[in-house]
Order: sequence, then structure tokens, then C-alpha cells
Amino acid sequence: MIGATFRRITPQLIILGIVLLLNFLVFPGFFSIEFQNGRLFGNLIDVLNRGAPVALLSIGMTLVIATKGIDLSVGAVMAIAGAVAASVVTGGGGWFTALIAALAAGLLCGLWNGVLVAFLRVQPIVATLVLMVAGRGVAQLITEGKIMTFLNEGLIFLGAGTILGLPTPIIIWLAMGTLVTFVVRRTALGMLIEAIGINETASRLAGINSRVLLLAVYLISGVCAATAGVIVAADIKGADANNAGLWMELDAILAVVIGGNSLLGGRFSIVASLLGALIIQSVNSVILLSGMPPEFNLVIKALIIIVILVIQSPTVKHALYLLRASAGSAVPEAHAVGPRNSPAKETRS
Amino acid sequence: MTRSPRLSLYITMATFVLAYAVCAWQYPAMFSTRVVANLLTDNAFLGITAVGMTFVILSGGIDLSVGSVIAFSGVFLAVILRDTTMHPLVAFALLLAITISFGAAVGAIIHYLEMPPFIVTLAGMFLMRGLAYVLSTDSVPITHEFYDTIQDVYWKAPSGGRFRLIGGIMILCYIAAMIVLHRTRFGQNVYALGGNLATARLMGVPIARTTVMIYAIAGGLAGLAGIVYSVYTSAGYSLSTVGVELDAIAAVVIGGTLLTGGSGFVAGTFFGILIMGLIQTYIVFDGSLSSWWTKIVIGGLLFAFIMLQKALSWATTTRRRPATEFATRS
Amino acid sequence: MTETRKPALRATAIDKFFAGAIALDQVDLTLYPGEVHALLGENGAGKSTLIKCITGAYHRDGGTIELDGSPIDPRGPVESQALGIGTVYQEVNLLENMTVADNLFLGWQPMRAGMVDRRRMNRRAAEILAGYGLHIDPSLLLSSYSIAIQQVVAIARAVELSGKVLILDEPTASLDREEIDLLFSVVRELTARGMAVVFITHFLDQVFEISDRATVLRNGRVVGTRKLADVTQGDIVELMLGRHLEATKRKSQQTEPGDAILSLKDFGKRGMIDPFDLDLRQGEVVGLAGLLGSGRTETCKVIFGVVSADRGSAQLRGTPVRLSSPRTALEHRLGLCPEDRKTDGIVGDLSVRENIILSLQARQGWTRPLSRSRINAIVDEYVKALDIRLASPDMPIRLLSGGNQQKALLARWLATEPDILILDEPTRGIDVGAHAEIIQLIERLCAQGMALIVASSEMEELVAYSTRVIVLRDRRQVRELQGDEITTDRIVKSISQGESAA
Amino acid sequence: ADKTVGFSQIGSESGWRAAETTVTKQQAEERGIDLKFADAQQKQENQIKALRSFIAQGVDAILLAPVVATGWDSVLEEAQDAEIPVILLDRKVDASDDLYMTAVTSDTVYEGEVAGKWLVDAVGSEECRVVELQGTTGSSPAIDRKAGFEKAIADAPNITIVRSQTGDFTRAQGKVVMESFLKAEGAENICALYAHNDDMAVGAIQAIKEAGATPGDDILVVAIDAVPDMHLAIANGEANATVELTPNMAGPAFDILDAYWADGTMPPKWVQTESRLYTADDDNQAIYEMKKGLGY
Ligand SMILES: Nc1ncnc2c1ncn2[C@@H]1O[C@H](COP(=O)(O)OP(=O)(O)OP(=O)(O)O)[C@@H](O)[C@H]1O
Ligand SMILES: Nc1ncnc2c1ncn2[C@@H]1O[C@H](COP(=O)(O)OP(=O)(O)OP(=O)(O)O)[C@@H](O)[C@H]1O
Ligand SMILES: [Mg+2]
Ligand SMILES: [Mg+2]
Repeated sequence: MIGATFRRITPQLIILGIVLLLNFLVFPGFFSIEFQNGRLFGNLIDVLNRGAPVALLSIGMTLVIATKGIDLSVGAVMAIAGAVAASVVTGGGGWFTALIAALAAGLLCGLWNGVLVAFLRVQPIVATLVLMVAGRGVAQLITEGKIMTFLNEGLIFLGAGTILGLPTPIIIWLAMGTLVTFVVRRTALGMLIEAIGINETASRLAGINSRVLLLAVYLISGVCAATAGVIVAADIKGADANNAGLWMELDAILAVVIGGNSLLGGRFSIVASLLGALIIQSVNSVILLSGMPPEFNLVIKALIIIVILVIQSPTVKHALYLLRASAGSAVPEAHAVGPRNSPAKETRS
Repeated sequence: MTRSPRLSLYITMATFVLAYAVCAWQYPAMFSTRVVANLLTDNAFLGITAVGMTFVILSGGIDLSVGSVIAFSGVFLAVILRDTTMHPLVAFALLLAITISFGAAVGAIIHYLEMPPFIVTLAGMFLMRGLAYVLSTDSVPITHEFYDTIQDVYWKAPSGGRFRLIGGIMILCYIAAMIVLHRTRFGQNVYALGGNLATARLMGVPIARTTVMIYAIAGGLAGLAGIVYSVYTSAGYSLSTVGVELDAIAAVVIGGTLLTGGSGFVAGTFFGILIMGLIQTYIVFDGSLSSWWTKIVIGGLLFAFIMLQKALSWATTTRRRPATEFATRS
Repeated sequence: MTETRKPALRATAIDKFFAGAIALDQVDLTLYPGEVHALLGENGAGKSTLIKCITGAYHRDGGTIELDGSPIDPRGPVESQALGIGTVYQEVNLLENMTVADNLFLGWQPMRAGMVDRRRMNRRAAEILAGYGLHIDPSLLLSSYSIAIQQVVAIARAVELSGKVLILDEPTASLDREEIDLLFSVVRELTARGMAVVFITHFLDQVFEISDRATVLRNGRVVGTRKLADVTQGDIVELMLGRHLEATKRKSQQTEPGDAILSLKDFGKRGMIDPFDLDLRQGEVVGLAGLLGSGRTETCKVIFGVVSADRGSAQLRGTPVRLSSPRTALEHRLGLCPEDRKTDGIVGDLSVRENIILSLQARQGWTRPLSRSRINAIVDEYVKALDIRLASPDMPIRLLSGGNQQKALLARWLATEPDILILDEPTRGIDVGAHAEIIQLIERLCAQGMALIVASSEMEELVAYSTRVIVLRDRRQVRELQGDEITTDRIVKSISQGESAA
Repeated sequence: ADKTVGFSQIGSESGWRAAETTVTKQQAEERGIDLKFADAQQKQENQIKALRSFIAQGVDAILLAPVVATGWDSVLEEAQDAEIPVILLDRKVDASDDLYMTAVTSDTVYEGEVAGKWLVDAVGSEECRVVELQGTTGSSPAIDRKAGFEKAIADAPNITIVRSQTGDFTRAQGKVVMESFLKAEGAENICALYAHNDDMAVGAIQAIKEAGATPGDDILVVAIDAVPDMHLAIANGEANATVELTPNMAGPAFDILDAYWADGTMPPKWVQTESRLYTADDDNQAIYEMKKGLGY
């Protein structure tokens, strides 16, 4: 089990290592970590901390994508959740009430998406596009377009506090990732989700309640997005409905793909997606630390991502495999993964 | 999916006519040549982009890079025309060559490296916008007299509507696309790819060539949309047309094309564009919505259109449902 | 048939390796112009793989191919098609999103002035299909027709595209006698014109009816090539299995049917199947017979709740139930093994193991995962019982051969230990050995008190194990045959005469 | 009769912009003007569409807060043909100035200069390493405010910009980018922060505090906009200065329109709003209380 998981995430680990090394090249102090004012300080910690929102989003997104879906609304849901949390505490509520309210808002958004996809059979990308557009409006409606600042220590702690010297967001995404992975893999949920992602008709005929499962993954995605939204708001002590989570859905999808999960649904690995999120954050870190003018940010990001994706592409992987095989003892079975050999239904999404 | 694919096209058209009638009833000024001309002119670049998007989506893919390609095209043209003495027509040709090659490269990566279009074009989106920044972060005006000439080509309708050249270019694109998609082997191959890649391969469809051509067309049309946009605004600006890809996708889908590929019509996309334009016009005519309500209402109307379409197609299929259909195979 | 003629196609020493398995080992195949050459072997013997290596759909790991004496190396179906090798692959490989005519003419559409001439294309398509006895509208989507019709379309396409060699991989799996006869007459016409035809099937009757020679594969190796005029069916079977096989006979004595389990009253769905009554008792096998499109598959689907009935009532052991979805049916201990295994059956990327336990797990609910040891026990049991040939239960099911996929699906439902099992074309694509085993299995299950509904195009099969046979015509039950009435002749007669319901 | 005025707003990307919208609506209401509001979601094409729709509706005047300077000629010509006066708010356009009635804007380059001057005065002759948080790459305020600031410090060789990166005008990015500045340079090596807007500055202040340094003291903070939260920060001693960009551009615009409608008075082509500098010397707490309700 452990061995298989490790083999699955090896490419991501290697890429992460390379990108971190790149960080070290542009900023030699990158790996140093200090203990100051009761918390750990260092660029590595920053990567883990700043990667939290995308990491959280990628957990839910992995499940949604496993069902052949996609959730474009997560950025907007983050904004809604932040706004709800902020309005609860500025209205005099406690941090726990705020957190619960925000999560409930996330659940509600997930419910909306899920009902559209599972019951009304709207294509996921369109269904969630509706909430992507309208959701930010809802968030702004709550904050009236302002940045709704708050001073509630409990809520701020969720975004800027530390537990055992580690920033709270790191603890939160680690906990969430572990929890969801555990639930999905220790029950049959993971397999059933994969089944509907691969062939929904057949799964339904096999007696799987595909609607409820579809609903469930969008609910989970909503909760993950809401958590990320609370963290982002807490981090800046204010709910910025205009900008919180803006375009973050693309980063989350990217994280899932860098994690080696297929956008066509089916087999998935949450751990790999989380590594994908960290890789993206490390790339951002390279850009920030390099001191290049901001005009170049996107070009650098694009080039690094293209390189990462090319390394991960099945064709290149196969070529590398052949290379290794011919270098060592030639194993003929390599052909089995060749591109021409997949007679199963493949469509591009 | 047993219903006649044409049905979704008719449904989209009916939806548009119905919606326009409602709008015109509420604001009689909307029933004027001005509004009709505006719908064509203002949506010309989006409409052209959506044609390319229709090809891509029909083939089962998606292209997220178009918005950036448009922005890049504008900046590229503006910078070239500012810094050199090149004639705009030559610059157009050069630009189209670049964007077509870009599209072809995207298609080649998708095919040969077997990577999902969503991600390849996402990287392309970052890259093209990044290149636009690198060319110029400022917005660069275009002052070439050739631009004035093209802008002055319009037909002024009786009650003040101006039907401009760029609207005409869009309509030509749609006509050409209809012919290519429905009356050529390449067009049929596009549908085949969207139906099932592996099957299409076994049936002898030249996958590599078709994929590369599809994305090259999308790139070329995005470049053309960039030219149209630069004519529309007489400028190039690296921050323009952010998120246009989503508008284009929404238009294609509202037009009745399935995102899973293989089913749909480019004519539907045309009405999808008109519906999106109508939503915006309606909101401006209303003029009482705050920023946030604007977003909510746009989302709501998008939702309403999708539901209307679902309801219409559901009503028509239950009456004439053929027997082999599985409950819902979407 | 003089073996000294120049071969039309000669494949020599073909090798193909897959991860963890050798699929083809030095396979030779020689085709002469004007012959029908049967390619036989158990499920997973490598027949389909050999075909794909020849057409270039797979990249072969060794060997040479000659067409008309000159070496060829097609790098994909496009090239082999251009060389004059037309192929129908095992699973229907057509595009459901396009019209029948589009499918027939994809890549060689009639053109006029540089444009596809749709009117001519539709007209030609109708003509071509009429030659196979199909009078359908070719301008409708392929998906509006049943899998059997799709298969005919696939065959027609391959025939039109083949100049020298036609390869048919299990083309008759869900066809009826009538269509098969038409197909055979087309094949005879082609061979008369000097074309070479490869014919893969598990129906030995058909092999002997149409083929001149047969090459038999076992475990990826050629075990012999025989002139069919010189051998008997028994010889061929022995060659395929490496052992002798008892012929299946109709059971002399039927087990006494037990209590009624399921009773359907006035059950039906408008536009799909006319209302019917059905009483199903423990331990009985109800066969559904009928022509293509007669509504057998529909009957199965309505009972299982794939599409819920819009009239009538269902009682399960006397208590009224609503069978509104496969899920509720599963909870009431029903099972349905669907006809179209590729789209409705297998979950391709999941492992064979997961595919087998899928329904059982779905019934248990996601919160109660089956234990590792329980899963292993179940999988081991059924892999052995059904003789599923696989490299490992952890391999994705889509890599199994067609017949083995079918067996795995059967295992999926048997693992749920259903009271009522509905099998739609259960032996489609299954080899003779396994066929016999499955029929025995069905009998054993009945003896244990399970009730079965079996829809099949194979009359012999229905005759072999049915307690009752319901004959359908135009989506209506027209006749019920019982006991000694159940003979192939009677069934055929009922179908063609459409006697009013007894 | 009541006049109808169309207002094409860029969007609602920041608190300042929301305030401008609120103030515009308030001002219109006070004057009994029927305001048609159109939010363009940061897209120029939407603004052009809105303008054309306004023209089709036959409004009496148009207020336009242009998202970018270029690309307005043809639509402004159409407005002129339809004899609808257009007034630009808070940013100018590249078009010839007879295409619009007037522009009510601040001078964004000047704002940067004011901020820069303050810093030059504040540090005197001491060595000062400045980090800069830019606005959204390519946006005109980001370009102008950078240019103005650089102009102001050009003559002070002791002041150098050591790092400059975009914070997208948002609080969250401001904080993230500041964190990386602090790591890369070390808090003790940064003498001042210049942010292109207050939101980024407020985010950066939190980053400075979390890094264990004192904003406003160890690291001077100067920014632009004068939003309420910045006043609060100055009042708390966490920030040092901000340059006001008033959200009330519509007030003067409506005054101009009233005069024009009354007797045809043509305004000057540019009405510049004040770019006032606020420092710790002002009563920031009071200003905060006053501005809080304005919709920032
Ligand atoms: N891509 C693949 N990877 C690994 N093994 C494969 C692959 N494709 C086929 N196999 C294996 O190769 C063997 C031969 O399969 P093939 O499909 O040729 O059998 P077949 O003779 O056509 O059987 P059937 O009668 O059931 O169709 C099987 O054991 C199958 O599991
Ligand atoms: N000869 C035909 N002409 C036109 N349509 C046909 C014909 N035969 C079948 N069909 C179509 O196929 C459908 C029935 O297919 P279905 O598979 O359900 O029937 P079946 O009795 O199970 O037969 P089989 O399983 O052998 O295909 C019909 O609803 C009809 O649309
Ligand atoms: Mg086979
Ligand atoms: Mg059937």
C-alpha cells in the first residue's frame, strides 16, 4: 500500500525538489528556518503557509475531477465564505459561530452545484460557471463591496496564528487533507467515486447511487473552498469580496493536474494534488524571490509549468521508460503503455 | 442522446427570439436598429473567438488561451505599428501567422504529448498574456490612418444604427465555419474526434492532422478576433479581454453544443453570442443594478437560459423519445 | 483450394508482449484470395490482438506482414485501410454522435464541387444497408439504433472499405439468424470476387457453414491450421481447449419451480415496451426470445428499473415494490448483466478486482467497505469458477479480452448473490468451453433457488436451459412456451407467425 | 424635466472603487438625477457596450470612468453624433479632447510624486532602501504612480528602490509579497515601503508586524488613496503617510452638467481634484470615523 502510494507520487516529489532547488539558486537563504517569537520562520514555511488556500481547494477539486467534473466556482465560494465569516464577527458573533456559518455557506454552494450537476444534469463546467459569476456578486452583496475588516482574535488565529510554532493554515490543510484522504480511502467512497468518473452509466447499472456521490463531491469541494476562504480572510483580517480567491480555481485545477490526476476522471490521488499545490506555490516563490520585474511573472510561470507538464506527459514518460529499459536490461513489457495501445474509450475534455 | 441534434439549435434560436421579444416589450427602445447594430459590432470579436471555440469544443477539447491571444494580438499590432512603418495589412498577416503557429503548436503538444487541452491551453493563456506584458505594459494607441479607414466603413441604418465592417467579418466567419464543419471531410473529422477519440482513430481519421488543424484554426480565429478588437478600440492593451475564454465557452454551450464534444452547431453559437449580448444590453437598459447585483443577475440569467433549454429539450424528447435511450446519458 | 496459390496476406512470426504477459508468440497466418479463414480460440487466446497487430492498431513486437507478396508495415488503421484491409473490431467501433450515413462514409464521403454531397451519401447508405436487410433512415444518429444494427453498419463500412482483405472480429455476436444469413451471402459474394476474409467467432456452426479453413490459437500460439472439410466440430473444440467437451443437451428433467418471487402486473413503459404480466418463481429460467429490436433488452431494462415503468405494479414475494432505479432493484436483490458490456458494463480503468465487487460494495453502502480478505476470497472464487484468464486481478478490466470481460461482469452479479438475475445476451463473445460452463452455472444457480430471466439471440441456448420461453415481437409478448413446447422450431415459428398471446 | 445620466463604472475591484460608486449614486440622488449605472466587470468591451446602450437609450449625459486610456474614439464619436455630453471620471483617455466635455480626475503621476516627496523629506540624508508594491501590472495608476514616485526620488541618491513587485492592488497579495521582500532583504535592511494603494499597504503592515518589525517606525509606510483603514493605521502609528484620491468625482461632474444644462456653460477640459497628503499630523481617528460610512 505505502509502496504503491510512494511510487504514485514520486514524479511530484522529484519536481517539487527541483523547483525548491531553483528557489535555492535564486535565493541562497531559502532553506534556512529560524524560531522567532514562538513561531517558525523561513521561506519553506512560507511555501507551506501560502500554499494553504490552493492546497485546500485542490482536495475538493481532486474529488470533483475524479468524477469527470470540474468546479469553477471555488474562488467565488472562498469570497462568500470570507464575507460570511467577517459579517458574523463584525455583527458580534464569536469566531466559532463565524467558522460554522462560513462552512455552512460553503456547503450550500456545494449543494447548489451538486444539484445542478447530479440532478438537473447540467454540464459541470457550465453549472459551476453560474456560481463563479454570481457567487462573487453574492459575496460583494454581503460586504457591500468594501473590505470588511474585523478584529476578532479567534478568527484571525485561523489565518495568522500558530500552533506548535507552525502557522495555523498549514495545520488546517494538513488536517483536512489527512481527514479527506482517510475517509475516501478507508471507506469505499474513493472507489465508487472513481467508478462514476470512469463510466457513469455502467456504475449506475451496477447499483451505485451516482447522484448522491456526485452531490457529495461538490459538497466536499464547497467545504474545502469555504475553509480556504476563511483562512484567506483571517490572514488579512478582512473579507475582500472583490479579490479573495480571484482566478484561484485555475490554480487549483492546475495543482490537481500537476498531481498527475487525469482531467477525464477516474483514478485520483489527493496526496499528489497537495504536492501539486506546493509545486505551484514554490514556482510563485521563485518568481517573488528572483526580483525580476513583474512583467515577466506570467512568462516565467508559464514556462516552468510547461516544462513540468511536458515531463509528466504520458509520451515523455514512456520515452524515458524505454530509455531506461534499453539502458538496463530491456524489458519488452514497456510497450504495453505505449500510446497506440489504448483501445479503451478516450475522449478529451 | 437520441434526440435530433438540430433540435438544440432550434431551441437556442427560439430562446433568443423569445427573450428579445420580452426585452423589447419592456424597453421599446431595444427594438431599434441601433441595438441590433450594437449587438453585432460589440460582439464581433467575441463572436469570432467563439467560432474557433466551437471547433475546439466539438472536437472534445477546450481552449483557454483565446483571451490572452486577443490581448497579445492587440499589443503586438500596436507596438509594430508604432515602432515600424509596416503597413497594417502586412502586420495582420504576420500576426495571423504567429497565432496560427501558436495554435498549431498547442494542438501538436496536445496530440503528441497526450496532454489534456485544458492544461495545455491554460499554460498557453499564461504565456500569451505574459508575452503581451513583455511587449508593453502600457496601453498603446494605434493611430495609423488605415485604421481610420476601416472604422469609417459602416452602413448607417435609418434610425441611427451603424452596421460596421467588423460585424460583417464576424458573420462571414460563421458562414465559412458552417461550410467547413458540415460540408468538408475535415469538418466531419472534427465531429468524429469529439465523438470518441479511440474509435475515430480505428475508423481511420487522421487524428494528428485534425487536432493540429483544429487548434490552428482556433488560434487563427483568436488572432483575427485580436485584429477586430484592435480595430474596435484602436489600441493594444495587455490587460484587455481577461476572461473572454469563459464568455466564449458560455456562448458555445448556450448555443447547444455539448462540452463533451461531438454534438452541436456553429449556428447555435451565433445565437449563443446574441443571447449573451442581449443579457448585457438588458442590464444596461435597466441601469439600476449595483455592481454585485449585476454579477448575480448575469449568473441568474445564465442559469435561466440553461434551464429553459433543458426544459424545452426535455419537453420535446419525452414526446418523441426513441426507445433505446438510456435514462440519462449526458 | 490449392495451397500453391499466391497468398493474399501472410503474417509470419508475429510477436506481441504486454505488461506481464505474452499475448502472441510467433504466430503465423496465411490467407488466400477467395477463402474465408476462421480464426478460433478460447477467450484471451489472442485473436483480437493478432488482428490489431496486422492492421497496425497495435504496434507489433516482431514478425513480418506481406500483402500480395510485398511486405507492408501499416502504422495504424488509416494505413491498413488505404492498403485495402477492411476491419470490424470486436467491440462496435462507430461514432454514436454521428448519423448512420456519416459512420458508413467517414473518410470517403462522396464529394461534389469540393463539398460533401449529403444527399448522395444518404441515398448510397440506404442502398448499402438494404443489401443487409436493414431498411432504416441513415440520416438519423447512430445512437438511435440498437447495438445489433450498429454492428451491421460496422460490417457494411468494413466491407465497402476492403479491397483485398476483410477482417471480421465476432461480427455476429448479437445478430439474429436472418441478419447472419444476409451477412454470409455478402461474404460469399466477396470471396467469389477473390477477396480474403478472416472470420472470428465462437459459434462453430457458423464457422463450418461459411469458412474454408481455420487457424486455432491457444495461449498466444498457433496450435494448428485445418481445412474444415477434413475435420469435425469436436476436433476443433479439442484443438481449442486442449480437451474434450461434452455437448450441452436440454435437461431431461426440470427442477420443480418453487414459490413465486416476482410478479409483474400490467408492467410497461410507453414507447419502450407494451404492458406485460410476468410471474417468476424460484428456480426457474425464463427465456426471452425474439428478433432484433423485438424488445428483449427493453423488457430487461424496465424490470431492473434502468428506465422506470410508467404503468403497472410489481410485487416481490407478495409485497408491492417500486423498481424505480438499478439501485432499488439491487437492494431488492435483483441483478442485471447488460447487453452492451463496453458502455453499460465494465468500468474500464478500475481493476478486475474492483469491477467484480462493485455491485456488492454499492449495496453495502460506501461507509462499510468490504474487508481485504473478503474481497480476495470473492475474487478468487469467481475467477476460478468462471475461469477468467488474467495476468493479475489488479489489472484494469479494459485490458482483458472481450469474453473475459463478460465473465467478470457475470462474476460481479453473482457476487451479490441475487434472488433474481437478469442476463441480457450472457454468452455474447464467450468461447465454447466457457459457454458450457456458464450454462452449467445457470442450471446450478436455479437449483439453488435463484430465478433467472435470460434474453438471448441463441435459440439453442434458450432451449438448453429455459423453463419457459417468452416470445416477443414488436415490443410485445406474443407467446409463452412451456415444457416440451420449448424447441428451436417452435420458437422460430412463434416469432415469425406472431401468434397471439396464449 | 428629470435628467437621465448613464454612468459606466469599471467594476468593483477595490474598496475605493465601491466608494466612488456609492458617492456617485448619492450625488445623483441629491440632485434628482436618474442615474443609469453599468458595471463593466473590469472589461473595456463591456464599457463600450454600455456606452452604446446608453446612446441607444438616449440618455442626457454620460459619465465614464475609463478602465484604460486608449480605444474610445469611435464610441465617443457616436456619442457626439447623438449630442450626448460625456464626462470622464478619475482617469483620462487618449482621444482628442473635443470628443468629451471634460475630465474630472486627479493627477496620478502627481500622487506618486507627493508620496515620494514626503519620503525624501522624512528620511533627510539618511541611506534609505525602499521596497515598492506595484499595482496590477499594466494598469495606468500603477504605471503613473511608479513614474511619479521615481521622479520625486530621482534627486535623492540616498533613496533607492531595491525591490519592486506587483501586489495586484489587493490586501492579500500585498501581504504575501511583503513577506517575500522581508525574507529576501531582511527587515533591518528595509527603510521604507511605498505601495501604489492603501489596501496593499495595510496587508504589508501585517506582514511587517508578523516578521517582528515595527511598521511606521522600523519601516516607514507610505501609500496612496487615503482609505479609512489607512487613516486608522496612521492613527495607530503603523503607517506614516497617504495621499488622498477622492471618491467624489461625480459631484463636480454633476455641477458642470447642471451649469451646462442651465445656460450652456462649457467647463474647462480638465478639472483636477486635490491630491492631499495625510500624515500623523492630521487627526486620523476623526477622519476614519467620518470616511467609514462612505462605502469604502
Ligand atoms: N493492452 C493490454 N495490456 C495487457 N494485456 C492485454 C492488453 N490487451 C490484451 N491483453 C491480454 O492479451 C490476451 C489476448 O487478448 P485478446 O483480446 O487478443 O483475446 P481474444 O482471443 O480476442 O479473446 P476473446 O475471444 O475473449 O475476444 C488476453 O489475456 C488479454 O488480457
Ligand atoms: N429492423 C429495424 N429497423 C429499425 N429499427 C430497429 C430495427 N431493429 C431494431 N431497431 C431499433 O432497435 C431497438 C431495439 O433494440 P433492442 O436491442 O432493445 O432490442 P432487442 O429485442 O433486445 O434486440 P437485440 O438485443 O437483439 O438487439 C428498437 O427500439 C429500434 O429502435
Ligand atoms: Mg477478442
Ligand atoms: Mg437486446
